[in-house]
Amino acid sequence: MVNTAILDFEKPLVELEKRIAELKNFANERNLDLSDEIDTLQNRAEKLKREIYFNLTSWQRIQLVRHPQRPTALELIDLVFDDFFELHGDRLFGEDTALVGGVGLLNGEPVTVLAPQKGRDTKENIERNFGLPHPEGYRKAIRLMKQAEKFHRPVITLVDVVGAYPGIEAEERGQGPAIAETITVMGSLQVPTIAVITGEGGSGGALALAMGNRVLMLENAYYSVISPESASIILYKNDNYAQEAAEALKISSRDLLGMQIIDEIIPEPLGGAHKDREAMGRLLKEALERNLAILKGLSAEEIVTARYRRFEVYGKIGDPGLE
Amino acid sequence: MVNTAILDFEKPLVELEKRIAELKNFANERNLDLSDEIDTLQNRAEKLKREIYFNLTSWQRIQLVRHPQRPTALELIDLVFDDFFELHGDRLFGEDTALVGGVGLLNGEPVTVLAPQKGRDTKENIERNFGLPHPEGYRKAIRLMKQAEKFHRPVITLVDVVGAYPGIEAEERGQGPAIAETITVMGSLQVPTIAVITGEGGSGGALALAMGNRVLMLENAYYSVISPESASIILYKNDNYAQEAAEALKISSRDLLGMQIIDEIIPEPLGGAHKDREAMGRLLKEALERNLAILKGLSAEEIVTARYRRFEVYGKIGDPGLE
Amino acid sequence: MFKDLFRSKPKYVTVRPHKQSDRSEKKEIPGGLWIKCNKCNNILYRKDLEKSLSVCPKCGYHFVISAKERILELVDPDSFKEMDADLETADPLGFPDYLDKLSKYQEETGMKEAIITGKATILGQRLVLALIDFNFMRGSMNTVVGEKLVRAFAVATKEKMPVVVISGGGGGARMQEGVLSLMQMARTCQAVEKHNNAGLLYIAVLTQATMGGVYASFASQADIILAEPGALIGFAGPRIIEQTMKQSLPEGFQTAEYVYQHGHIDRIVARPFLKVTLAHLLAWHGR
Amino acid sequence: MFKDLFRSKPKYVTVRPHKQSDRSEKKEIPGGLWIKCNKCNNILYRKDLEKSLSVCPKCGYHFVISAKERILELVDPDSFKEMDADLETADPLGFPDYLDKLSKYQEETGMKEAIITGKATILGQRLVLALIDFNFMRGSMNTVVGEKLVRAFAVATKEKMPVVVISGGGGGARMQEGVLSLMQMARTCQAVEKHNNAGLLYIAVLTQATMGGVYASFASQADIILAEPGALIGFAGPRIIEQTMKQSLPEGFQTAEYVYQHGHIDRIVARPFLKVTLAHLLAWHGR
Ligand SMILES: [Zn+2]
Ligand SMILES: [Zn+2]
Repeated sequence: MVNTAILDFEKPLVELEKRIAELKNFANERNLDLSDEIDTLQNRAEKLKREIYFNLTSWQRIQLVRHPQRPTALELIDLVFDDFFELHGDRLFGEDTALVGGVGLLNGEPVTVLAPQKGRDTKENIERNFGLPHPEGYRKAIRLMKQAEKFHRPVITLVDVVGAYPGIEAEERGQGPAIAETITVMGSLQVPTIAVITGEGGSGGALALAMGNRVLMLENAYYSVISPESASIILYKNDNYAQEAAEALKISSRDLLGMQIIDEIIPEPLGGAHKDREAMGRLLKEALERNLAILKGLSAEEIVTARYRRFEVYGKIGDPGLE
Repeated sequence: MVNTAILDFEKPLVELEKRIAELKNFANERNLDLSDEIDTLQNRAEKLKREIYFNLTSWQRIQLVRHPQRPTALELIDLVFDDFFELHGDRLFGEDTALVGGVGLLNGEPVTVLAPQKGRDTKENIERNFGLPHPEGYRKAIRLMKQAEKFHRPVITLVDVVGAYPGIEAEERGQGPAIAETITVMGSLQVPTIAVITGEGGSGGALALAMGNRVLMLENAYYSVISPESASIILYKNDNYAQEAAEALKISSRDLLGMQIIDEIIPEPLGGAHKDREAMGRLLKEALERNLAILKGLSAEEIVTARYRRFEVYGKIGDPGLE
Repeated sequence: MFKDLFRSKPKYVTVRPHKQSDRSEKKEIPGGLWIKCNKCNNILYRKDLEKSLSVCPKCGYHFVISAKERILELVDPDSFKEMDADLETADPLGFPDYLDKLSKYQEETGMKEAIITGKATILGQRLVLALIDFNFMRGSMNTVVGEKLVRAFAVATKEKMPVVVISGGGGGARMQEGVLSLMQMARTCQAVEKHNNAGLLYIAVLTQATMGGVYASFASQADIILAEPGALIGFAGPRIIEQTMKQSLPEGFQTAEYVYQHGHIDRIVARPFLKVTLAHLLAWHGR
Repeated sequence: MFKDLFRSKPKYVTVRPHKQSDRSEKKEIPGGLWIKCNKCNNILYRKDLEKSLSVCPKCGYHFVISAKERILELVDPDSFKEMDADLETADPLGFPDYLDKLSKYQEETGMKEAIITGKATILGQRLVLALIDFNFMRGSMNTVVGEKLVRAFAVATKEKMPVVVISGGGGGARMQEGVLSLMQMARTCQAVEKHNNAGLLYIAVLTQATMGGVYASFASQADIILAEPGALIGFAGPRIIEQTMKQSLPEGFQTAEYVYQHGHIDRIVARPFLKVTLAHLLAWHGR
C-alpha cells in the first residue's frame, strides 16, 4: 500500500536499522563490546540507503511524493515564507479550501502564493477534498493572480495536486473553462511567475498553476498528462502496469529536465522531503530566491514575452526537447 | 388592480368610447342620423383623452408601465434593431433568462444590447423570473460589456426591471457584488453607452444597467431608489400611501429631467407605448440613433472621462440638480 | 521593513467563527453600569466591555460601535485629521419630515451625517479612512455620504494613498434623497475604480450591517474584503427575502461567516485583531 | 453592408434542443446503403442522411462527421487553402506501439493527424479555420494538433483575421506524447490570448465530443462559443465522475443542452444553421 509510513522499497533498510538498534540495545544491556559488528552493519545500512535512494524508479518516487508525511503546501509555505496572510474566496460562488492563496513575505518581499492543499490526515483530507480543487479554487487563483499583477507582486505557485476534482457540480460550474482561464491568466501575467511542482503534478489541474516564467520541480515530484494508473487502465484495461506506464510517460524530474519542460530540479533530503523538513524548506527557499532574482530585472513586457517564448517551443519543429 | 388591461383612470374614457360605439350601432341598425350627437360625444372623448393622458400623476404612469401589454424588452429590440443575435450564459454558473443580451444591428451598425426581460404572460413570467435577474444575469451583462469593448461596439441597455431578485441563492452567489461590479464595468467602459429606462427603473438592479454616457427615459417610465409601495411601508407601516410616496420620491421622467438625472425624455404614443408599438419603436430608434451620433466622434478616453463627469455631479455642492 | 512589527505576532491570524447567528441589527451600549449581551444574554460590566473593544468577553459577540469609538480604537493617537466635516445634505427632494429626522440623529450622535472621513496612520502606516456609522440613520447612503466617499477616494488617488472603509450601512441607499441616493452607488463605484486604476490598495471592513446599496456598490469593490464576526452582509433584507420566497431562511443566513463560506469575503477578523491586520496589509502594499 | 445577405433569414435563429441525451461518442456512417440512427433507431437511407448534413431527418440526431466532410459543408467551394498539411509527430517519448497506432489511423482517415487547418471563406467572409477530427484518435491533442492550432492563430493574428475552431477532442490531451501533449494546453491558450489581445474574433464550435484537455484549453476560451445539439462537452469523463462520486449522473449530463443551461455556451446551433450563423457573426465582427 502506498499510504503507509514505510514504503515497500524502504523495508530492507528499515529492517536493517531495526536490527542495528536491537544489537545496540543488546550490547548495552549485557555490557558487551559489539562495536565492530555494529559498525559493519551501519556501513551496510549506509550503502543500502544510497543504493535505494539514489536509484529510485519513477514509480518509487511517486510513492515518496504520496507519502502521508510529505510536507503539504501550507507546511512548505510555513518553512519558506517569513509570514503568510491567507486570502479566501472566489468572489463568485464559494471558498475552496483545496486551493490556498495569499500574500507571503519572501525575504521581506511580498509575493502572492497559490497552492493546492492536501490534508495531513483523513479528517483534514475530507475537509480539503483531498486537495482536488473545484472551479472556485481556480477562480480564486485567477482573482489573486490579477491582484498580484495590480500590486506588481511576483506569483509563486507550489503544485501538488492529483488533478482538478471530477464531480458533477464541478462540471456544472465549468471545471474545464476555469482551468483554461487560469492557464490563460497565469500564462500572460505581467509579473514574474515561478511554479514549483512539489509533489504530484497531475494533468490540466496542475498545469493551470504551472505557467511559470520558471518551472522548478522537487527531485521526487512527477508531472504528467495522466496518472500512471489511468494510463495502465487505458492501455491494458487494468492498473497492473502503472509502473511501466510511469516509465513510458517520462514523468520524473530528470526526464522532464532533459526535455526542458522544467528549468531546474530542487534536490530533496535523502529519502524524500519528509525526512528533513527544515532542510527541504531551506533548499526550496534558496531556489525561489535565486530564480526570482533572475526575473526581477525584467520589464512587464519582457516578462510576458519571455513566458510566451518559454511555452511556445514545445512541439515546434526544432524543439530541443524533441530531438 | 394594476394588472388588468383597462386601468382605473382610463375607465371614464373607455366607458365613453363604448357608449359612442353603441350609439353608432344603434344609428346604423335603425338607420337614423345621429351624427351630431356622435360628433359631440367624440369631441368629448377626445377632450377627456387629453385631460387624462396629459395630466397623468406619477402613480398613474407607474400603472401604465406595469400594463400587461406594455412592450417587453425583446419586443422593443425587435422594433428597433434590424437584426438581433442573442448570446447566452455568464460562463460561470448559469444562463439567466431574466436578462437578455446579444448583438443587434442599429441601422446596420453592430451594437451590444442588454435588457432585463419580463414575460408577456404568466407562463413566460415564471420562466423569466418576472424579469428579476439573478447574479448570473448581471455577470452575463458584464461579460457582454467587455466583449463589446473588445470589438469597439457601443452598448445599449433597455431597462425595465423592478429590481434584482431578492432570494436566498441570489444572495449566496453575491447579488450585491454582482451589481457593484456591473456598475463599475459599465461605468468605466471605453465604448459609448446609452441607457434607456423603458419601464420600471427599480433601484440598484436598474442602475447597474443604467451607467450610460447618455441616460434616456420613456415618457411614462419611472426610476427610483425604492418602489413607492416599499417607501409607503417604511414610512407608514402599510402600502396605502404609495401614491403619495411616488410623488415625494420624484421618480417621473419630468422630475428626473429637471434634476438632470436623465438627459432626454422619449415621448410615448398617447396613452402609453402599448397603444402604438410601431410608433414607439420609431421614436425609440430615432432617439438612439441621434444620441449615438453625438457619442461616435469621441475617443475611448473621452468616452470614459465624459461618463465619469456625468455621474460625478450628483451630490456635489453646486450640483444643478440640487439647486 | 515593516515585518519587524509583526515578529511577535502569530503567523496565521486565527479567527474563531461564530456558530450561532444573530439577527438583531442594532443594540447600542446604553448608559447604565451593566449591559446584557445580545447573543449569550450574560450581564456584562460596562467598563469591562469597553476595555474589550465592545466585544463580549463571554461569547465574542461584537457590539455595534460608533465611528468615533472606532477611530479611537483603530488609529494612532492624534493622527486622525478629519476631512469635509461640515458637509450637510441640502434635502434635495424636500422630502416630508426629513430635516426633522436628520436633526434628531444629529443630536443623538453628535455627527452631521452618517460618515466620517479623514487621513490617519495605523501603527505608522498612512491611509485615508472612511467610517460609516450605523447609528446615524442606519448608516444609509445619501448625497453627503456619497460625496464624502468620493472625495476621500479622490484625495487618496491624488496623493497615492491606500483607503480603508469601515462600512455599516444597514439602510442601503437613503430613501429620503430618492434617486440622488441611488446615484451615490454610481459615483462611489467610479471613485473606487479610478483609485483602483492608479494601482492603489482599497480594503473594506464590513461591519454590522452592510446591506443594500452600500454592499452593492463601494463596499464589495475592494481589493481585500474583511468582515467582523457576525456582521449582517447582503443585498436584499432578510424580511424581504422571506416574503418573496415564502420560505424560512437558512441558519446563519447573511452573517459574515455565511457570506465567507460563499466566497465573498477574504477573511473574518475579530475586532481585537483588526488594527494589526490592517497595519500588516497596509505595510505589505506600501511602496 | 452585409446585412442584405440575411434579409430573408429569420430574425431569431431558433434551435430545437434535444430532450434526450445520447452517450455514444462515435458512430461513423458505415459504407452500407442503410444506416440506423443512434438515437431514434430509425433505419435511414444513406443518401438521404448525406443530403441532410448527417443530421437524422426523423429525430435531429447529429452524426459525427469528419473534418473533410465539414469543410465541404461549411466553406465556399474551392475557398479552402490548407496550411501545414505535412506536419507529423516525432513520437517524442518513443511511446510503445504509438507509431503503429498512428499508421492505422492515418490509413483509416487519410489524414496525417487529428486536425486540419487552413484559410477559407464562408459566404464570402474570410477566416482561418481549424477542424479537429474525432475519428483520428478521438481528436486528442498532441504536439502536432497543438502546433497547427498555434500556427493557425498566429497567422490569423498577423493577418488580422478571425478564427473559427470546430472542436471535437474526446480524448483530451494525447497520452502517448506525455507531458508534451499537456504543454499544448498552455501553448494554445497563449496563442488564443495573443489573438484576443489583437482585438480579433474567435468562435469555437463544440461538437461531439469536446472533453478534457481540449475543453480545458483553447475550446472554452473563445469570444463566442457555439455547440452542436447533443454534443458531449466537459472536463472529466462521465465514467470517471461516476466512479469518483459513486452516484449516477443526472439526465443529459454534459450534453450541449445541459452545459448551455449552466451558462457555458452562447448558443446551440443545429448543423443546418451553422454556416449562415458563422457568416452572420463574422460579418458583424469584420471591420
Ligand atoms: Zn455574549
Ligand atoms: Zn434519429
